[in-house]
Parts: sequence; structure tokens; C-alpha cells
Amino acid sequence: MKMRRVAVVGAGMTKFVRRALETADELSWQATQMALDSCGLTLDDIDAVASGTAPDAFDGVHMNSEYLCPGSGGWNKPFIRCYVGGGTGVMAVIHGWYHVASGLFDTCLVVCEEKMSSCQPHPQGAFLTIFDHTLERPLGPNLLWIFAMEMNAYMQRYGLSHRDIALVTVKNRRNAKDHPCALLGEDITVDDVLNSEVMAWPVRRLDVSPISDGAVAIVLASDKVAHRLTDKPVWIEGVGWSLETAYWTNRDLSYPQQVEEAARMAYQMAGITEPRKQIHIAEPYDPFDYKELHHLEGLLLADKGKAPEMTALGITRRDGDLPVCPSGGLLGVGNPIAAAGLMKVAELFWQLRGEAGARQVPGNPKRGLAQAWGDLMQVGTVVILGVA
Amino acid sequence: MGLTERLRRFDEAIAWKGEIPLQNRYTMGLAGERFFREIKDNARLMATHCPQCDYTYLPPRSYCERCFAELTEWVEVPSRGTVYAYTIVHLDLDEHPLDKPRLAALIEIEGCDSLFVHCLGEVEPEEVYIGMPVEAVFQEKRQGLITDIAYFRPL
Amino acid sequence: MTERVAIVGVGWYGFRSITPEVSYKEMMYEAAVRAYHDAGIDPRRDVDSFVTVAEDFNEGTSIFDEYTPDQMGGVLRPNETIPGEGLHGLATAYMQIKTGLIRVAVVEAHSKVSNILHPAHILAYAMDPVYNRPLGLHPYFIAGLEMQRYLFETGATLEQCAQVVVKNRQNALLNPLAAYPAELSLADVLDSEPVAEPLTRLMVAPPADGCIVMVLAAEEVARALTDTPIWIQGLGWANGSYSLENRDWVELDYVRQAAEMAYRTAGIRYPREIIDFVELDDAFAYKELQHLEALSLCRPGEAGILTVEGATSLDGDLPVNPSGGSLGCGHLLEASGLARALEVVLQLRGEAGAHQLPDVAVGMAMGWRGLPTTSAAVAILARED
Amino acid sequence: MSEHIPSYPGTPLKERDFAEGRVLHIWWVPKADYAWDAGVAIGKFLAGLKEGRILGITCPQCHRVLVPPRMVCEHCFVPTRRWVELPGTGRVKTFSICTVRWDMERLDTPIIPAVIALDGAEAPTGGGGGFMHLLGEVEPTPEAVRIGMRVEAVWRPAAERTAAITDILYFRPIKEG
Repeated sequence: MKMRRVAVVGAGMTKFVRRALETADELSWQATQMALDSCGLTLDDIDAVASGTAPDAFDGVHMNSEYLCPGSGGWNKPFIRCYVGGGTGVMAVIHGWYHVASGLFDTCLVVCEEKMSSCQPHPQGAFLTIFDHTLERPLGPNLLWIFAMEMNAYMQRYGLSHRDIALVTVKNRRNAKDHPCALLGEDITVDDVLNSEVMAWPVRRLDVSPISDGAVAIVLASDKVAHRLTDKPVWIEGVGWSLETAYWTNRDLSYPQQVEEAARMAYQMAGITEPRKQIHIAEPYDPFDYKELHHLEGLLLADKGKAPEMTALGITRRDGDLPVCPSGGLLGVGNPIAAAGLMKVAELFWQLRGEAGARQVPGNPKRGLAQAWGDLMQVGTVVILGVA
Repeated sequence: MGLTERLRRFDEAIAWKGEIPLQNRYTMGLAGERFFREIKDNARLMATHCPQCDYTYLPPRSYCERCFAELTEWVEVPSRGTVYAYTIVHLDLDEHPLDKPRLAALIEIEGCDSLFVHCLGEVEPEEVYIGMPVEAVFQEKRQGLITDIAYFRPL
Repeated sequence: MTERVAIVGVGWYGFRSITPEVSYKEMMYEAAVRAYHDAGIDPRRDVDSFVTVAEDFNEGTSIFDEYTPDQMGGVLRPNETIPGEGLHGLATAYMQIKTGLIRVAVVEAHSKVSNILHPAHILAYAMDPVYNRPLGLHPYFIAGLEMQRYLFETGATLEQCAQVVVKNRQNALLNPLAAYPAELSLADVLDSEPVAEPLTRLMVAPPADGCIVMVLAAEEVARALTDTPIWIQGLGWANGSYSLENRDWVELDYVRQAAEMAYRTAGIRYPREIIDFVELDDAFAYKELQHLEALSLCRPGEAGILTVEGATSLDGDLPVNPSGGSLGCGHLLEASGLARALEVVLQLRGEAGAHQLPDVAVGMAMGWRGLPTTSAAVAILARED
Repeated sequence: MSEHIPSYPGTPLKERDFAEGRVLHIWWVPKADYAWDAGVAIGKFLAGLKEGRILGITCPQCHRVLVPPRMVCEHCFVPTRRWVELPGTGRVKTFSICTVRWDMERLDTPIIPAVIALDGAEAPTGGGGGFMHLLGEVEPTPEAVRIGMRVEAVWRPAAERTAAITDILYFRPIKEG
């Protein structure tokens, strides 16, 4: 069956900041307004809105999408929020994709927002309650635990050193220097990472992306409308999503199987048979440095256990054979959860149109992949974008 | 096939208790910051106006939810209006009956398209009616919060 | 891409005021097994996508979507959670199938509201944190205000609102799923304790636990699976203004928009002539009247009169909430709209039992997300001609 | 964008803007208390813990012993049956040494969360049973703790147990030999 084609035609974002003056709703409006302006549309031109935001505990509003609806352009429109934890930012694009691909709508806004600074005493506190209420929360867990345990399992399995992994933080923070919205663009060294304080061994402070506030929005349009709006539509060629069991303690944590499932689904839809040749830019989810590596492997863009080597060889640098997180990623730009995932899709949009300015990947890239991940190490969400 | 085993006795049913232990700190936002400063410092209500939709927002919005325009036109509006709807609330948030029921109201403020949400005071429930003129009573000590308005009372 | 979409399986658990005998996972599993059996499918083999509807603070868990796949049979498959009304979940699965990428999708929504110890505090947490929440009012105040203005604008009466309660709880007497069947008088309703006047206690739909699962399939698959597909003829959903200050308190523009979209997608010009019965949101008694009017099934101010005349009763011209609605079945939080749709499916299949309506071909389900939202969704379902 | 857009919105604040009154703000504490029904599987598991027993349940199709127990095998989607008592020994599947609390307050003494793969719950199909708990009676250093290390449950005294996961105080290394 031939599917209806859907393009990204506009994008906008706020700065990612540690704590914003704007309300969560105002942040959404700022990003959405910019996305509309970027393709010359007004709210009247929008048929529907797909919203994404991660746990309500951050913004501090129950049924948070209702609160965010006006700022997301949802006044008097069909409006649905989707939610798969950290995977939400990319899932929202998939969510928006089927609004248009279904034939029900010709245009759809995708808006993701997170205001983590509303959550006190520390936004990490929200993560206590992602654990099973009866069997895990009484142990007083935090999010670092599961990342640290997954990182440890990954390192042990392939005999990786922390030094191999820290290169990711160094690369992404350097890339972020060229991103006008970045929170942490700077030059640091591997030793800076290795000498930063231990949070939950093996995780150190600089292995982790920063808590942030921010919003991102993109505009999707059907084939017909997209051609009317722009001569540079960026097509959604493939989508995939998958969710692993919640019984994470029963799983092999050294490999993200759910990311592979999502990637295979997206590759199949996009007709991609050799991802390493056919994907020109990758924006895998990098809330922690090892996650970028883990995900490159799950996306079949690196052999199992070999992503660190790719990184060390410079292949994943912005001017390498497979630029990875040229935006600066979550580690460099910041991590307002759902917004950070959508930022990756916005980055591909700009890169594939050749509009990424100082961050532009050389060589006219034609196809890119964005991926997010979340929950108790369960979610894989993948979107493949391409230009003709 | 559903569950192959079920609880047989009441004492087998366990409920595990817990909470979401959080607190939140909210900023007032771009428009809210100015709105609450005006209440705090000057005991007056400021609204924003959307020229395109000819709609005046109170509390003010930094953007128009209808057309998405940035709203930069601020107008002072009177702190009085008329009751659009009211209700006598008998429960507190713990679902306990209130000793003294509270009067909540939607108030049409002159010059505004929004309806202001607040409580009524200095009036008995049976005296309130739709269309009743009311005015805001500001607290003496104000912190920049919506509760700096103590209530609205009959004019 | 133009293939039709049908509901080919339904399952449920509950509805009861408390369900201490099962965890939420076990409750979902029971409903899912029933739905898969009904559809004749194996979720591990036959389902392409799982859509669950849930809200973190209703569950007491952040990122609740984590805990959805196992008991649905969805592990390592596409799963997505919609924090919305149950019918938003239905719309999501519908859109997925319409793309052609997904052939069979499952929708789930549930309520374990009995596990929430301070429900009013949770609802209050949904209000604007700066402008409204600090007033510390029980969120029912919003319903009290809306009801009072509705009565003022339309001339509807307290007795008409009370009649909705009497009717729906009476309908529930015939529905084994219902948690709150009762034989009440108008005086019982009117004299019950006031909560946010003019709203009284019995005009508020009491909460219930329960779960609904539905299996949706593309036309070709649907025909292979069942002789009684229930077609999704039209769908619509819309939001109004979130803010209490700027919303339309009388017209319910969001319900009107959702209905218009549903009628448009179903190709219906004169809904009253096509729709045989309606299951709609009655979280508060006056809402049934207000929603009937906003759905353009009668004129403003007419719904109460029709109710008192019996037009919306089981044997009336346009039966409304034959299941008993939320007033009779219990309010299932975000699963409420899917509970309404479940009743529509059972009626259209002729499987509604003691409260079966004769000769029904097209039914409508409508859901509202409840206080303090302006978010509604509508589905128009039909049996094979 | 990027090259076309001169400036981006978003107004950063500093923590001291709040402390020094430069930005208005309001606090709220949600009253979010719950009593979650444990149901059949977890109810029985908790009751077992009170008696000092760790219970798993078997999938009749893939023959895994599932811990934590559940009434459906998520891979086979068949109801589980046959409860099994496990010996309370196992190996460390992975671990961390954590120096901060859930709200990011620093801890005086690091704690060692770990995933314990329990003996008797590791089925031939892989991915058997086990749960997260803490390690004790071991130095909180990466040198002293290792993946694969054999451990055993240390129970709270019977009279103090409350049918909770914390009825197990922690797991400690089994002295070899």
C-alpha cells in the first residue's frame, strides 16, 4: 500500500536554559510561533496539534497537555498528547506523522516542552516515582541508578573503559558551541570528564546531560501542501517505535533491543537496507555519554561493542564519515526531556536543508535519523528524514 | 483465559501505600511577572489587548491564544465588575464539609473579554445574584500572588 | 489509505467502586484477554500497535507508560501512551490504521481511582498553578459555576438535571457492568447534600475502577476476523481554551467542534436523523443536557425538556446513556469515553442484554476529559448495513 | 533557522534571582498519596517476604521462573502457574555505587544498588528472574564489588518484617570456599 507522504516544513525552538522565567505554556508558544513563522504559516493554517511532554511531575501540572494546549497552538483544534517517557520527543513526530499520513489532516504542529525547573527540591526527584511503587521505590532509587547499572553492564560486556565513553561528552559539548540555543557548549577534555565527581559509579557528573527548560516545535504538511509552502520539504521516510518489558531487572542490559526493533521498523518503511551507507547523519539519544554509543549499536550503525572505537577514530565527528549529534545533543544543548528529542528532529530538518549554519555537516547530507529512548530503559523511537 | 489464580480471602488483599513526594516552584511567566508586580506594588489590575482579535485578556497573556500574536499592548482595567456566575462551595480539598461555605465567582470586569475567577466576600450566599456589581478588596500586605486580592465584595 | 476501520473485539473489567482483588496490571490483563478472545487474535502475533490511555497522577507513577506493555502482550512491539480521553486513544489507533502502516491496533484505558487517596487534590493539581490553584477551591467549583450559568442561559431547571440522574441510575439497574444502579426519586437527588451549589452530591458521577480494551482492524482484516464488525464511521476531537478565564462557558465550542468533525468525517448532515442512540459524558448531571445540545442533537435549552418527557429514556426517541452513563456505571477517569464506546459496540452488536435497544444501526460515543479541561472527543459507530 | 534567525527566545534565571526577590514565584505541594492494590501476584510475593521466602512463578510455555512474579508471562502471553520458592542466593547482574540520594543530596556513605539474578530463576531461554536491591557487608568500591559476584539475602528479623521488599535488608557476598 502506498502511504501518504508527509514532510517537515518548519521548525522553531527556544534556548535551553537551566531555569526559565517563561511559564511552560509561554515556552511552547515561543517555539511554536517560530516554527510557524519559519514556513510562513499562521495558526489558521494548522489543522491539528500533536503534543509531547514527559512526566507531569516536571512542569508540576496534572494533565499537563491541557495546560500546554494554548501555547502549542491547540485553541479550538484537534489536540492529542503522546507519551513514552524520554522517547516522547521523537514519538511526537511519529504521532504527528500519522495525523497527516492518515489523510485526516493536511497540516499538523508537533510541539514538545519541558520545564524541569518547576520540580523541586531537584528535578531528579521526579524520577523516584518512575520506579515500581511497591518493589522498588521503598529502596529510595534515583534515575542515576539504572543508567549507572546499564552503563556498567555495557562496559563489562565489551571490556570498555570510561575513557572510551567520555569522548562522547567531549565531542557533543564541542558541537554545541555552534548551537545558539545550547546550555553547555564548551571545550572540555576527556580528563575533565574522568575527574568530575562520581554521582553513581561509573557515572560521573560530566557523563550526564543537564536538567533544562525549553520547547521545540515543528510543522508537518502533506505532500500537496508541502510543495506549496517550500521548495525544500524534508520528508519523513520512516518511523518506528517499540517498548520493552517493564521488568527491566530480567533483561540483558548491555544491548538496547527495543532500539533495534524500532530502527528495523523505520528502515523497512524507508526502504533502507544498508543503514551505515544510507544514513548520512545520526542524532541518537544521548542523555548520558554511553547512551550515544549504546544507541548507535542498537540502530545497527555500529557493531555491538564497537561504537566507542568509531568515536575514537573520529568517524562520528561533524566532519567524519557518520556525523553523530552534530547539534551537540542532549549532552551539549541540554535535556528538557521531550523537547530534547524533538530538537534532534529539528536539527535534521535544518541540516538536510543546508541551513544549520556553523553546525552544517559538509557534503550535502540527504538522509538523517533521529532516535530517542526512555522509561525504565524500555523505549525506542526512530524517525528517518530525507530530501530528494 | 484470564488469571488462573485469585485472592480468596479479604486478608489476602494488600494495599501498598506511597506518595509522589514533590514540591513545585512556579514562575509567573512573561505576562504574569508584570501582572503580579502591578498587584503587589500598585494594587491595580493590568490586562493585555490583542488588536487583531480585539480581545482583552485578564489575567494578561503574553500572546493571544487565538491568533498567536505577541501581546504588547497593556491596559489598566478597573478592579470592579459584575457577577457572571457564582457557586457555593461546600467542600474543601480533602472532601470535608466546610464550616463556612465559600463563594466562588466568575466576574465580568469592565473592558475585559475574559471572566475573572475569584471568591466573593462580605456577602451572604443568598444575597448574591447574577449581574451583581462587585469590587476587588486587596490585602494590605501583598506578595505578588493572586491571593493578594482577598475577595470581591458587593459595590 | 481509504480503507475503513472497524472495532473487532472488546473486553472489560469492572466496573466497581473498589477492586482490591486485582492490581492495575491484572485488571488490564483480564480485560485484554477478553478482548483478544472476542476478536479471535493472539496479541503476540497479530497486533501491530498498542495504544494505552493513562495519566501519571491518576496512577501515582511518573512515566506510567513504562508499565503498560507486559499485560497487554505488547512487549518489544510499537506501544504508545496517550494522556487524554479514552476516545483520544481510539482516534490514535484509528489514525495509525488509516496510514496503512498498521493493520491491527489495540486501545486500552482504565481507572484505579480507588487507589487515589485525595482525588480532589489531584484534580486541583491540574488547574493553573499561578492564577487559579492558589484560591484553594475544590475543583467542583468549576462545575458549580458552569451549571449555574447553563441554567441561567437556557432556562433548564434543577428538576431536569435531577431527572438525568434518576434515568441513568435506573438504566444501570439493567446493566451488569454498572457500579451504581439505583432507584431514585427526583427529591432524592435534589435533597442530597450540596457540593458546589446548585450542584448536589447525587448529580456528581461517583468514581469507579475498571478497564476497557478494544481491538481495531483495517477493513480487510476485520472482515476476515468477524461477521459483526462495528465500523468507525466518524471521529472528532477538539480542545477549547484551557484557561478558566477565557473559555466559552456556555457554548462548549470544543464539543461542537469535535462533533462537527465527527459528522464531517462520517458524512452526516442531519445527525438527528441518522444517530439512533447516544452514550455521552455525564460526569455531572447537567453535562448530559449541555452535551446533547453541543452535539447538535437538540436545540439549546431543549435537552432538559426532552429528558423529562422521556425522549432520552431507554424507550424514547433518542435513548441517551442506555448503559447508565457515568452516573450509573461510575466515572472511570480517562477510561470514561471508552466505556461509553463499549456500550455503543455492545448495543450495535445486539449484545447489550436486558437494556438492549431495538433496531439500532448507528450510535454515538462522546467523552470529556473532565474538570478542569475543555477537551472532548466524539466517535460515531455503525454496524454493517 | 538557524542561519536566518538572529536571536532565540527563552529567559534564563539564576537561583539567586529567586532568593533575592528579583523574580516572583509561588510554591505548591501536591497531596499525591496512593494505596495501590497489590493484587494476586505481588500480594502473594509480599506475603512471602514476611515469612522470609522469595517466591517466583513459572510460565508453563517458556518455563521461565518469573521474579518479580506476575500473573501473565509477557513473552508468551499465557497465564503463569506453579509458585516456586527460591533459595535467596544469586549473583550480581550489574550494580552501581551511588553517592547521591534521590533528591541529589550527597550521601555520607555510598549505597550499592544492584540487580540480583536469583538462583533458580534463570531459565534456559535467558532473561529469567531477579530484582533490584542493595548490597551490604561489602566495601562500596568498584574493586570490591564485581558483576557475577555471588550474593545471599540478609533478612530483617521475623518480628520486624512488614511484608515489604525491605524485609530483605540487603544482599551480601557469599564467602567462597
